[in-house]
Amino acid sequence: MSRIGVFICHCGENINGTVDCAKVAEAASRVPGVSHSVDYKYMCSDPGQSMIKEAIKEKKLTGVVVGACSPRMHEPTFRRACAEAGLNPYLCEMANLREHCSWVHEKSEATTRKAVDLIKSMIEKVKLNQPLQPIKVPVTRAALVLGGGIAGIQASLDIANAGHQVIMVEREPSIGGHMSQLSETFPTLDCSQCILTPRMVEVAQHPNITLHTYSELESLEGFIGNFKAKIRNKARCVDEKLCTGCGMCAQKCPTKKISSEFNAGLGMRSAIYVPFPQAVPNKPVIDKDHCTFFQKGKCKVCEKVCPTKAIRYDQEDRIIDVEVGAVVLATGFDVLGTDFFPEYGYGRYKDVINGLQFERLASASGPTLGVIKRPSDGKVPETVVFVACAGSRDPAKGIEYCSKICCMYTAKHAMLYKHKVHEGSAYVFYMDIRAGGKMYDEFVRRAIEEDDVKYVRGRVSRIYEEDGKLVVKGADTLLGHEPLEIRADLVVLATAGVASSGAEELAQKLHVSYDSHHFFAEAHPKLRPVETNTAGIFLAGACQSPRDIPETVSQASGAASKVAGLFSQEELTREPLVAVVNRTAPPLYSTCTGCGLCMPACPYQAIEMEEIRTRDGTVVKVAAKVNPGLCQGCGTCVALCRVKAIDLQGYTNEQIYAELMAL
Amino acid sequence: MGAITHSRKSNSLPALLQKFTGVAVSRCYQCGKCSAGCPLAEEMDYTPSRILRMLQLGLDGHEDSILRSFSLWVCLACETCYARCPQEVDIPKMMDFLRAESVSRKKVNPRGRDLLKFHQTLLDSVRYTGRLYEVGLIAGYKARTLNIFQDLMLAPRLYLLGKLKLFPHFIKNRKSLSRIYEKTGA
Amino acid sequence: MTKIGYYPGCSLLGTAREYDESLRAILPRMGVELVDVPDWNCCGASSAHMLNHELSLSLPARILSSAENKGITDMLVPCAACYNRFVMTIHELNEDSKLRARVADITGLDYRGTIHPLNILEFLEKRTDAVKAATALPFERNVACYYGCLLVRPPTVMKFDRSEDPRTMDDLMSAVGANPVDWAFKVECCGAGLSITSPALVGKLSGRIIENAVKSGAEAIIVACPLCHANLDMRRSAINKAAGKKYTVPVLYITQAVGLAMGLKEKELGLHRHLVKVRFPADRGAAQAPTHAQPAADSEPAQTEEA
Amino acid sequence: MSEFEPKIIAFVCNWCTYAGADLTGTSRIKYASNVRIVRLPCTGRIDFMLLMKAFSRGADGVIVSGCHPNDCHYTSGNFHARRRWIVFKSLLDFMGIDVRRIHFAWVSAAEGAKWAEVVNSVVNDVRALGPYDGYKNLAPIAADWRIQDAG
Ligand SMILES: Cc1cc2nc3c(=O)[nH]c(=O)nc-3n(C[C@H](O)[C@H](O)[C@H](O)COP(=O)(O)OP(=O)(O)OC[C@H]3O[C@@H](n4cnc5c(N)ncnc54)[C@H](O)[C@@H]3O)c2cc1C
Ligand SMILES: Cc1cc2nc3c(=O)[nH]c(=O)nc-3n(C[C@H](O)[C@H](O)[C@H](O)COP(=O)(O)OP(=O)(O)OC[C@H]3O[C@@H](n4cnc5c(N)ncnc54)[C@H](O)[C@@H]3O)c2cc1C
Ligand code: SF4
Ligand code: SF4
Ligand code: SF4
Ligand code: SF4
Ligand code: SF4
Ligand code: SF4
Ligand code: SF4
Ligand code: SF4
Repeated sequence: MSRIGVFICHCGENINGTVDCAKVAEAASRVPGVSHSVDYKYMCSDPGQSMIKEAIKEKKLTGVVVGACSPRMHEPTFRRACAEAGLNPYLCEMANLREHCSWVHEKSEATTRKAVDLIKSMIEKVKLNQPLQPIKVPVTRAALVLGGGIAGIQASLDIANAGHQVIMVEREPSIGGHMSQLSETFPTLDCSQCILTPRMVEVAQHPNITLHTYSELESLEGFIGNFKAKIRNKARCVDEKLCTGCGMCAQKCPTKKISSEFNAGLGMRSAIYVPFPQAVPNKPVIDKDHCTFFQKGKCKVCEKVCPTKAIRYDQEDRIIDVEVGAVVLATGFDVLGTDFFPEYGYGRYKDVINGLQFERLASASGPTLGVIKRPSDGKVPETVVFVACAGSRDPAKGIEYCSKICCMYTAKHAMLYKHKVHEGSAYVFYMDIRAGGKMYDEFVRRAIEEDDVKYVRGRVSRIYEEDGKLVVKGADTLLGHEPLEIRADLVVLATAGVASSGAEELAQKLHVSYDSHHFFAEAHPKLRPVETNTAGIFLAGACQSPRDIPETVSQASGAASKVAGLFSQEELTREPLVAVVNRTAPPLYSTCTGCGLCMPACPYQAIEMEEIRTRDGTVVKVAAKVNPGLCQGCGTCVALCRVKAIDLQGYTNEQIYAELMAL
Repeated sequence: MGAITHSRKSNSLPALLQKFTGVAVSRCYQCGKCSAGCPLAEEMDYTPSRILRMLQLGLDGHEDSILRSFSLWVCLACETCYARCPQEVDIPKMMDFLRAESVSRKKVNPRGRDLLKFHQTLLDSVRYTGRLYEVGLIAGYKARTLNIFQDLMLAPRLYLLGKLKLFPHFIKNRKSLSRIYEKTGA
Repeated sequence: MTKIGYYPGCSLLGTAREYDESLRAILPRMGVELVDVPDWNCCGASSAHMLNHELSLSLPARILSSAENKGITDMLVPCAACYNRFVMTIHELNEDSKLRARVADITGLDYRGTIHPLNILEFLEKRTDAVKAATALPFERNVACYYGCLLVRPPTVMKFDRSEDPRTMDDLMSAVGANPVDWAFKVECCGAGLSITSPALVGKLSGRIIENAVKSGAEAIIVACPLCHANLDMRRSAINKAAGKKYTVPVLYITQAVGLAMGLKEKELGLHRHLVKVRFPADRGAAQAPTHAQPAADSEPAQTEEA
Repeated sequence: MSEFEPKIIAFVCNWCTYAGADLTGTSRIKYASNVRIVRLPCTGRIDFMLLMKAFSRGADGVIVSGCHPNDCHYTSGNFHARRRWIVFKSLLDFMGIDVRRIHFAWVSAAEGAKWAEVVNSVVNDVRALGPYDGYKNLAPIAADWRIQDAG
């Protein structure tokens, strides 16, 4: 027979003002199985807690119900008190008499009756509560960082500097991400490469960081603290250990007319190449799709010229297994190409470029050595039109969200252009100027006031070529909505920032949620911005939504500190509110029929099928089994199981039925 | 301009527009792209985005100005605006509605009357013959607008080229057309 | 012979006679026979659409229903304006069952939704091979293919080609040996509906189209719509007046251009009915493609001077 | 005789609606006291038997409320709940329970006021429907909690 203790809290007048607490306590005392029932002014106060502890000891209570505020507020408090008195904390439940009763109803009989109902139902529930032990899982103190942009770099360095191992995976031949392509950066106009390359080198040299470039994640299994990852090292066709990065191969490779990804299509590279001179690692890869030897079976010039004999045409992809305790997703973003825009020519006009291409034109290390020249004929443009929100905030054809970074980089572009071509005219077509950030609006004002950039409020309807000029038809809504035509030499579209290609597949591989635009979803938009809903997987940078460098770096450090916090523990403890499949004595072993329905329904892949064997090893039955490390306790499987073989600890069928029966 | 009135009353122009066509003026975020691409914007007294703005704001006199505007009549339903509007505001549909409203409230712009007559003449021709009778159309239109000389030079040449027929085509089942006209109240 | 439904529309019996003539002239080469929609009426053109929504749906619905009753499934509609009205009507009727019932009540006919209107470009595109095979005198000219608004807009409903830079007609013209120029006004509005009421305005709008075509090196403008043709051809004097220039570039229906490539005679194709004489600069054609040098010279002098 | 006061059982998820109802409390927004909240981890935990039990215990109406679509704490539990609802509906019909006695809602942790509205409107609706007296018929069915719910 249970011996339940009931403790009704007045919360000063907060509860007692509307609910007759004494009456509730009295009613509770008459419920079978209740051996102690009191009311008190402030249950959470020290004397209140002592009351509970003493009652547990004196009356040898087998369960405790506290009728007070929301369990979301004080459940931990009272469970701790129970534990201190030697009662398993999971034998304590709270009835919400304040938020769900006294604060929301008038003082009346009915309100007190409701309070009694709430208490009674918790008494019935707690009678069926089982003592539970928190789940302990070990932690592998190594982190997997996916993506080697500034987000991945920052997160890796922070984690590595905290003394933990980092395995960094970057799918391109070099780390650096988009930041390595930028010319100068707002709002300070410092040179992007100058601040980035030292960090890249630091990553390469850090004793705690293992770098896998030209690699991708093959699969990820396991759970927080205990992930197993497979990484595919794509064949570079170059022996990295032998290669000294001398560059002879790229210089001599006869296949040179390949559009350079790093230069956003504005420059050329060879078939064996290093994406850019400051690349980390500074080791080339052979682009098999373009290499003459791989395509036609002849050439091998690189092999001949390589002084260290590092070329390996027969190299194959390698799969590497690693074990990690946490994952940081930092796979960044992409921008739309100009061919996305029908009314701006479907990418047909060479002198309509996107923002990244402009960065390359303005970069001292770019294809024009930083001189702004238009792609079609290499002339310095006299009039440049910048089009903001290209593809962004365009539910019809593009994406409905604001890409956040383009207002700022457009102001920067216009400014850089004016700094380089003093006599030129720069126009910016915009809808709103979004420049929230330290020194951001000042930056935009500088472009307008000091550099004479003309901001036109309106969208561009169409761009076409006529007489060697690009005719830009827009509207100035501040000038009475009349159409406006500007004949430009160069048009720069601030194209929308979108999820990096392959983000959706990656999210599915990792079982993290993502939004309809394939950006990874944070656990809570305000309070858990660097966590995903999957424990142990964290987010950094533009893979969550487009963002600028300062924000990316702060988030990366945030994610790193979460990882470091995780790794500071010997073992992880988790609430034991997980599903279990019942196990009965032979001959049944379990009422589970092995139908397997629960398996695909579990959002966390926590359920597997297990063979139950007799002592001599013969399989007698296949039954479901829940991995308590993975189970998050949602209960979906329980609702689904037709024979009710699977149940959720803390919310078992019988507990809830009992609770209902008392209501 | 007057003060902001609460024009979101159920009989306000935007409310009626939404009710009968589904076009919600609040969707328009005033980017001006429609006006920028409209081939006839220069001929209009209010460009499409401006009409939308006036509908959104609903200041005293705005509705009247819109219904009396020439824009309604010069818009050709070329659909350029709608094809490019990022917010998918169906401006041609809106124009159709406003035009009909302008006719029924007798607020047709003086310069729009010619166009109205043209369309009416054409529909008359279809009503009585079942098809479009071009000579009749031109003659009827010119008569209605007293614009006799406008195309005087062109018609005989078209006739010589075999492009104009002096007698109309009649379809057989003209009753079925009368029915359509009656039932649609045209 | 494949039989296919045919809705000529009013223009093709009148001002656009040559469109009908040239279409009928090239059909045998493609093994197609036309079946007229019985007792068809006018689709209501833009006028119904401008003034009375229900009328603008009921007039086309009557046609669609009568065609369906005749067992027509594919219906060729050469006039882009009529085609647009049909597609829009079908779209609206399919979207809204109440409206569909209302329209059925108005017309007294049941629209079942089994009919599929085809525009001239879709029709020809499906038969590109036949067109190619029948090409005898490659049409070796720089042409500007002009689509106008009605074939492509609104894109969500028309779902035909790329709305801002369609290519079907360009591909067809390439197939008959022409060189389609890359130009910027393929889908710009010519001012169609204002043709009769405001010729000056049409002059301005159509003038820009002609100007860009000529600048891009076009020797001919190819169209697929009687309204486009009317504005670019019949309104040439207004255009020239607005531009202060004398544009002589001829405007051909795609069926006429295809017909010329098939070696058909000027008269069969109704080229003599144009106000702007169909004449090509002699130099290039004469020097490089003697076979095709003479389509204009061969013919009897057109009765009209360019306006 | 005073007006009939229906008894409403609300099954809510811990993360969104339970917290939302807490907020109703902290905001001191008043609502009808006819409702009893049962806390569950997720609406995905709700099966047909829970609803049956509630009705068999004399509930006149049931509210099921959880996170908005895409906001589910467990990524997809609320979708499961929704999907299962379709099956529930036909079963309810079969059992002779008016489907209007069950109300689905989305109330997030920030929607304290909305929770009050939901409760009040359901109480009013069910009050209009009158008491549910078919529970006696349900008792034998509900007694066997291993019944298949066909979900
Ligand atoms: C035109 C332009 C101008 C800009 N100018 C500025 C500026 O002036 N100032 C400023 O603060 N910000 C600027 N930004 C924003 C800045 O580029 C971003 O904030 C920054 O690059 C985000 O870094 P990231 O590491 O999150 O993403 P990224 O830079 O995109 O890096 C992601 C990395 O992950 C890799 N990756 C992707 N998928 C995988 C995968 N599946 N597996 C392994 N690796 C993968 C990619 O190859 C890449 O190296 C600009 C952006 C643009 C487009
Ligand atoms: C009107 C308004 C509406 C807002 N709405 C939203 C919203 O809807 N969504 C949103 O995301 N954000 C919103 N914000 C922004 C949000 O309030 C801030 O982002 C957030 O409060 C910042 O938190 P903080 O801890 O950095 O600073 P604060 O909230 O300012 O906290 C700083 C704390 O430090 C204490 N303190 C100050 N000096 C000292 C000292 N010398 N020693 C010790 N303690 C000190 C202060 O007393 C205070 O408690 C809003 C802000 C305002 C003003
Ligand atoms: S336990 Fe909760 S209800 Fe009681 S006094 Fe503390 S805060 Fe108030
Ligand atoms: S030539 Fe050989 S050593 Fe030099 S960069 Fe190429 S592969 Fe490396
Ligand atoms: S083998 Fe390939 S990579 Fe090497 S030099 Fe030849 S083309 Fe270049
Ligand atoms: S940041 Fe500026 S340019 Fe970019 S989408 Fe937002 S408003 Fe448009
Ligand atoms: S636990 Fe239930 S649902 Fe899962 S396999 Fe067993 S019987 Fe099937
Ligand atoms: S309770 Fe949820 S997370 Fe746990 S096993 Fe069941 S479905 Fe999976
Ligand atoms: S294009 Fe659309 S959103 Fe922009 S002003 Fe016009 S109607 Fe409004
Ligand atoms: S439909 Fe009317 S308003 Fe829209 S672009 Fe064409 S003419 Fe202008």
